[in-house]
Amino acid sequence: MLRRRLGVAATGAVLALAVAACGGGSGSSTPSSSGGAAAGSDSKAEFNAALTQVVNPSDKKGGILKFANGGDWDSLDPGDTYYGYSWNFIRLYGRSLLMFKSAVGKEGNQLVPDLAEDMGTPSDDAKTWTYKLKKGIKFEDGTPVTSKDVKYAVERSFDKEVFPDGYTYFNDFLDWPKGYKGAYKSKDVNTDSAIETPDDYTIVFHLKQPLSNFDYFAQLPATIPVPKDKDTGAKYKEHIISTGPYKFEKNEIGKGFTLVRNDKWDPATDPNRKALPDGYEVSTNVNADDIDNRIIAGDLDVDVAGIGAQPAALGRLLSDPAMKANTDNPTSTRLWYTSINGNVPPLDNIECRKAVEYAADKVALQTAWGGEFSGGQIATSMLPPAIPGHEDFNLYPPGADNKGDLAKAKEALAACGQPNGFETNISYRAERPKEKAAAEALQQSLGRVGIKLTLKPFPQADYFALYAGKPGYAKENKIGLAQNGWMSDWPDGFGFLQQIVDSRVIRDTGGSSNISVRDPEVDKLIDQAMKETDTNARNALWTQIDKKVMEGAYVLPNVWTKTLLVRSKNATNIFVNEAYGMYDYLGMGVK
Amino acid sequence: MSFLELKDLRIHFPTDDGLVKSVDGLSFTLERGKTLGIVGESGSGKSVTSLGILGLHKGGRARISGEIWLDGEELVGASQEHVRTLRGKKMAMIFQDPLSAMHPFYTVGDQIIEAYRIHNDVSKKVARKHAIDMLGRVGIPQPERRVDSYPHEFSGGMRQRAMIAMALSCDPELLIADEPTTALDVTVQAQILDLMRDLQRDFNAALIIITHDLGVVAELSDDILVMYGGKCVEYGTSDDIFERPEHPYTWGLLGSMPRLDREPTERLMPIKGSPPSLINVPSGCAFHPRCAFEERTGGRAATQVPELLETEGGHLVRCHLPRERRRAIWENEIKPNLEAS
Amino acid sequence: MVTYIIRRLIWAFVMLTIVSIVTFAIFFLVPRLAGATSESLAARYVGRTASAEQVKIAAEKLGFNDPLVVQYGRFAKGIVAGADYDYGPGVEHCPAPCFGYSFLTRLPVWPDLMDRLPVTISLAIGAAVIWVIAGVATGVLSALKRGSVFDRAAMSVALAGVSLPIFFTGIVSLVVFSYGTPFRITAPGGSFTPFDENPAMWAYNLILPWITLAFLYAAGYARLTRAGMLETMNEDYIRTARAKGLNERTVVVKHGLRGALTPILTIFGLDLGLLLGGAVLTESTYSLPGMGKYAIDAILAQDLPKVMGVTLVAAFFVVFANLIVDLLYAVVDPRVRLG
Amino acid sequence: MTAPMDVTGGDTQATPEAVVDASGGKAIQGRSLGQIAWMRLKRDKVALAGGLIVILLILIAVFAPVIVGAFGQDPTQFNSDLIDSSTMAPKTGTGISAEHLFGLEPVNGRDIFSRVVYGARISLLIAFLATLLSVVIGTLLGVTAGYFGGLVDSIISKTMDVFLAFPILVFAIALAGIVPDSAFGLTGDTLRVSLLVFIIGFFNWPYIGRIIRGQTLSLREREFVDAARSLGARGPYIIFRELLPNLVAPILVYATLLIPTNVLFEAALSFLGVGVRPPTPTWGGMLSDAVRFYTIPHFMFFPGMAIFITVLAFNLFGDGLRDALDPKAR
Repeated sequence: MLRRRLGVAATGAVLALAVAACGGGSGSSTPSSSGGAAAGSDSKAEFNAALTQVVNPSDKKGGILKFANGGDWDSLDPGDTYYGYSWNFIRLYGRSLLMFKSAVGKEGNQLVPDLAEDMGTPSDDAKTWTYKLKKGIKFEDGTPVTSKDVKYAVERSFDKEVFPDGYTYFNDFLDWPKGYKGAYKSKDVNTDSAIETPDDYTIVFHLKQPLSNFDYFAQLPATIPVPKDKDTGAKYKEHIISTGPYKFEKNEIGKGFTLVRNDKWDPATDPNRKALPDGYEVSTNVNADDIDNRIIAGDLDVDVAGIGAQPAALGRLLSDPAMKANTDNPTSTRLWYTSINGNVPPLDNIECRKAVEYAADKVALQTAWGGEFSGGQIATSMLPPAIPGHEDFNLYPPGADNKGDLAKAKEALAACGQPNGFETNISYRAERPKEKAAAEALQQSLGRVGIKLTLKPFPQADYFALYAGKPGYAKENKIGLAQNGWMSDWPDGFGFLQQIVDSRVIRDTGGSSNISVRDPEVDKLIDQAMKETDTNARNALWTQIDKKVMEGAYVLPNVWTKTLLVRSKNATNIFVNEAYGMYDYLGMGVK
Repeated sequence: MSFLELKDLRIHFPTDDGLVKSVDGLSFTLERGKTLGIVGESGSGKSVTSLGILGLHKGGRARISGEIWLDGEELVGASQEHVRTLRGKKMAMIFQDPLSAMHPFYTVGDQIIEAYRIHNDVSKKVARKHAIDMLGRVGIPQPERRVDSYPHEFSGGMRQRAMIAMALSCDPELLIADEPTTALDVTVQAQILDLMRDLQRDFNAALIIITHDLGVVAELSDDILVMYGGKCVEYGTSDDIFERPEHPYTWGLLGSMPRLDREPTERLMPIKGSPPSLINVPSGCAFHPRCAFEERTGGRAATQVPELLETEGGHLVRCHLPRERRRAIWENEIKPNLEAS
Repeated sequence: MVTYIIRRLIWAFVMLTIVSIVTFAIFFLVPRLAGATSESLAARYVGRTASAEQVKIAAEKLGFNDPLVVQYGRFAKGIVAGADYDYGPGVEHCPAPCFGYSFLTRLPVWPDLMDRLPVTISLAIGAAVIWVIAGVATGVLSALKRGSVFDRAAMSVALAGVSLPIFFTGIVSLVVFSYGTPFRITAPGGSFTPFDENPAMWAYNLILPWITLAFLYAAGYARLTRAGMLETMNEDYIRTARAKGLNERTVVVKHGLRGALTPILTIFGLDLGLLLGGAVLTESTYSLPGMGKYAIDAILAQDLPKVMGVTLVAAFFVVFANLIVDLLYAVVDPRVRLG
Repeated sequence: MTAPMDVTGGDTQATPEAVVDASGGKAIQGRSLGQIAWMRLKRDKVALAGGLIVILLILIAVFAPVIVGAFGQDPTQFNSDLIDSSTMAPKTGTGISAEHLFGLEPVNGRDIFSRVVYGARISLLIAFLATLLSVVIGTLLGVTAGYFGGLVDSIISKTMDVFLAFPILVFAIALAGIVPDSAFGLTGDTLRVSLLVFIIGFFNWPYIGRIIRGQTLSLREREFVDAARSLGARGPYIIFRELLPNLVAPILVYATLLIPTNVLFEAALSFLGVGVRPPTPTWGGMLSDAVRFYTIPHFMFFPGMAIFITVLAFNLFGDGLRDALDPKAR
């Protein structure tokens, strides 16, 4: 009750502050920002400022940050969440072995120890990874966190029946005993072959194969400790036991939740978190347009999903220089692209695929995806610029104006033996207006050289399992082109490319995200890259893979996603963390 | 001055199609304790007249002119509110179909109580007792029980009795009964008519009975007024109308009247044609398109509106035919037919 | 009377059963007829990168491999007797009425529904109060002043009102009164505050949807009331009431309106019943977290237990409203006999 | 205030034609119901205006290609060069010009005028066909229930009750959303239109059914039916030769009034994304696209007004028709 009242009082203080800030000369920098030399500049906020520096730096504590989500979390459970924003946000209430540094831009891509004292120590040819845990870290109820809690957390996340939303990295790579079914169904099975805890502060992971970048696994939320006696399985997301600086006060799934300070969190164990605000108010399933308006008006701080300004707000933000100066336009590690399915004649002929590459109007595609600012940067290859290994190259320059090189396209068509073009279908997910717009844009631009496309919308839920991603169906129904998208789980070539260019992930039963890349050479290069322990050599291999895929014209890259984020009027320490491609939620405070 | 006197009453309704002259220059007088029967086909203006006397056209679209004197008060020019206070109290009305004329959602008792309490500042309890009394007086058995019944729970005759009880609840001095028996079957008709005669005697009210059926007024009325096309065409005592009718329309009405004293095999003599339009009233005598004797007027019927003239002793007739001709036609052509055929 | 109610309740039960069977068939039979398999159905409810084996596990877990009759039986049993659910570390009993567990969130549906209900009830009741008052008053005035400027204006507005789709008026109202900062008089939907928490905020957050929804219905009710009043005011018993010497207000209200309102009562009951089951369009336009939004979201996510739950609750309201209306009708109109 | 009168000569009360006709010397019975209705309808200027707009809308739908050929362009044609690629809005704000009368859609620059015109096709086609379906089912079952009574009646009536208890919109969305892209041997627009017609028509029939059942019940007791029956006529004959002709008026009225409801229904389904698939233009679909671009108001204005005008016109005409055919219903 007392806590609750404090919360309300604090909210009042925020409002008062906000009013004062509005009343005071707007545009002038606040005292705290001029005092904080951290960013090395106290210049006025400008467009994209938060990409390279901390905007409104401050160490002031207190206040409540208000977040809103246009949709809802897949799950708040650390073992069951697979959204980028959720991984960004989860650091507020959960500590994994490692974490992405709460820092500006590229620096945010850096892994730093969190529960662990240091980065992982590989042994046995990178098949075994050992982490030492810090001492003095406690759950919100005061129980100390031990390596057993981390082990249990990973074990429970194994059960995809209970946690269907999560990833399967640990399931696939750790050396689990045969027939292991996870913490619930294989209760008394000895799992030391996969995870060992020689003492309370040491945890050892055993892999089936060498993995040079296992540290990225160690930052996954599944390593956030879960106390076994408090675990309620599928219902745990309603009552999560925090290890971070904040814990859940009220949690109404589908509507929102509030976070308050966790007094068992010891800042001494945690150099990464400033924990400035006193709490967070998060509402879910809020109208996306309303989120924009409220952030602009200043009565909301963050669109937690980081989807950026909706088209309606976009015009306003971009046309008003003062408003634009208060926005940032980061590029994320997501690529929207069109799979060109070589199984569907005449696209089995590389020249016909090239014709598609040349004829596409990239500007129209960009507009379809939301334009230069909220759609993305025109993509010329697969690897996004933020991922190491990215190299700028363009094998199919679509004319000087990026609107397609029709002459080249016709040449390619002639070479393919289809001088007058051909007919095929393009699939997209029916629920996604932007995919629809992109498909329509392609329909238009390819039509210019006689390639006639018919739109085939499919339900999102079954898109890969039954339609576009099912080789038999796609071939039978002549789905030559399929709209597709991919976002990296973490910023490296493996995390981005493996699932979408390795032909061995394509299954006859469907469900694969790779729809079109079938190139034995690419597969060979991937195997090489996974074994390569030298980072630079590895990155060079991923560059080569990217080029190889483009040479085969298996995909038509559309855009690397960009979002137009609006900075909160009330928040301090606003900066974009490249690892998430959105504002870093750990650093933010309240003015 | 008479208790009720109408002078040149006109009630006209403007409509999209023209002016409907429902009542067009009607005059008559009526004394306390006397009964006037107004007879005519539907659309002749008789019901409009009665509603006009009650002031129920006020505030509507009707254009009313002329004078209505009730017990020394002129009503046409009086305020709507004033006339309202007279309704139910000084003058009351009994409607044709008691099922539709009583509100289906309220008990009979409630409706009588309501009528009583508008004009009498009494408690509900007193009013209820009065209602039970009234129901008893109109011959409803077990009135204490029936007072709480809804109209649809009554038989037709009982309903009409209840309606009468409601009308009489405030002891009105003028009672207008509009087709009081039309909706009832014959045996019940007779009972209701008897009841009304008895009550009128008891209450010493002036009574107007409006009907299309001469048979109804035959027994009850002192005077009879025959209306056609919004005008009075013949007025006289009951004897005048039944023994010495002079207007061809009245003859028609008599001819179409089923009488208990006739043989069932006898053929009625209906009036040909249908009632006149009240907008484009036929030129001249309104009845002439249907009149069997029209040609005997020498063409005047079609061009000239006949005046309402006294033939003898208060017997008024509106006809172009000379009085002798009319009497001759009645005696020689109509009466024998009516009696013999 | 009692036997009548019992009979009606039995019939209501039969109807709800039929509704549940049809819902079930739509979601399970139609896709199967269109060629879906247990696995392809289950694929919807597992994560983005589920392996074929995971899908198989899910299909088994969700019971898609059983015959449809068995699946329906399980669902029906849950409602009547409750159901058990394995949430991982243990088994939970969900007491009757149990509409099962969401395929997606793995949480029981019933508490969700009970959580959404206050939103829809607030929306429906608030709007109903506005539309009944506004609609009936307008209708009565229009009828009494038939042909007047007021009547014509009111009826034109009313006709426009019933001709405007709510998802259009809703958006326009949001743009004008909520998104457009200069006129921001109300918070748009999405933020529902329970009445017992803060009545002022409750009303503030609902005022736009109330008015929009009420406008649509008020228009219809004004037309209905006007027609009813015109008919009633021509009834013989109104003439009788006037002949008694009643003043005009009593005539209109006690005698006229009383008669005219009866059919409106019927329609009101049914409208309210339908609305309580979820004002689908209003709620999705204003992103109000009520039953209608819940239904849409559940349908789009193909989360069958949620769909079943929300459909049955909605149907329950309709059936229940029907029953109440019939009972009320007998109270209001003494001529009606139940039997 | 209305005066309580039994002869007003008003437009609806009593029998005005009796007042008018007698002077002309014409017999009242000489006029068919249709003639009388047409006479009344002719005087109802508002209803006539509604009827005129309805005819206009039908013409627009039928001649959409011609109209668009003259004043617009292919409704799926992009005009990317007229769109600002950073805001996705038309470069001139609305894009309204002589070539694009209603302006351009954001993102792809499609011609709104052409899309609204083509939208009329889908909207009216579905509304008409769905109404037809409802009327056919509703009339057949309504007449059957009303005429035969007894067990048949109670089965049909209960069925109608069940239908009315369904949360119709929820079901419609569910059904429209669940049917795959090709089914029952149909694909594309043909499938979607048939599906929507089926869904809308199928869920609406009980409304017509109830009315027809009621009318049949009262007609059944009338003399001419007795007469036919006494002459040995059998059920189907009486239904088709005696009852149905007398039900034409209410069927016509309620069908006319059902059309605007169905226009709204289709628009709602399209708005919720379960209508006819893009890029085929529908008004509801355009509106739902326009929601995201509410700062470009002309985008939602034109499809919104198209729905409004269509529904209003049918309502006006339907009301007039009802007044004309059935003066007591008002």
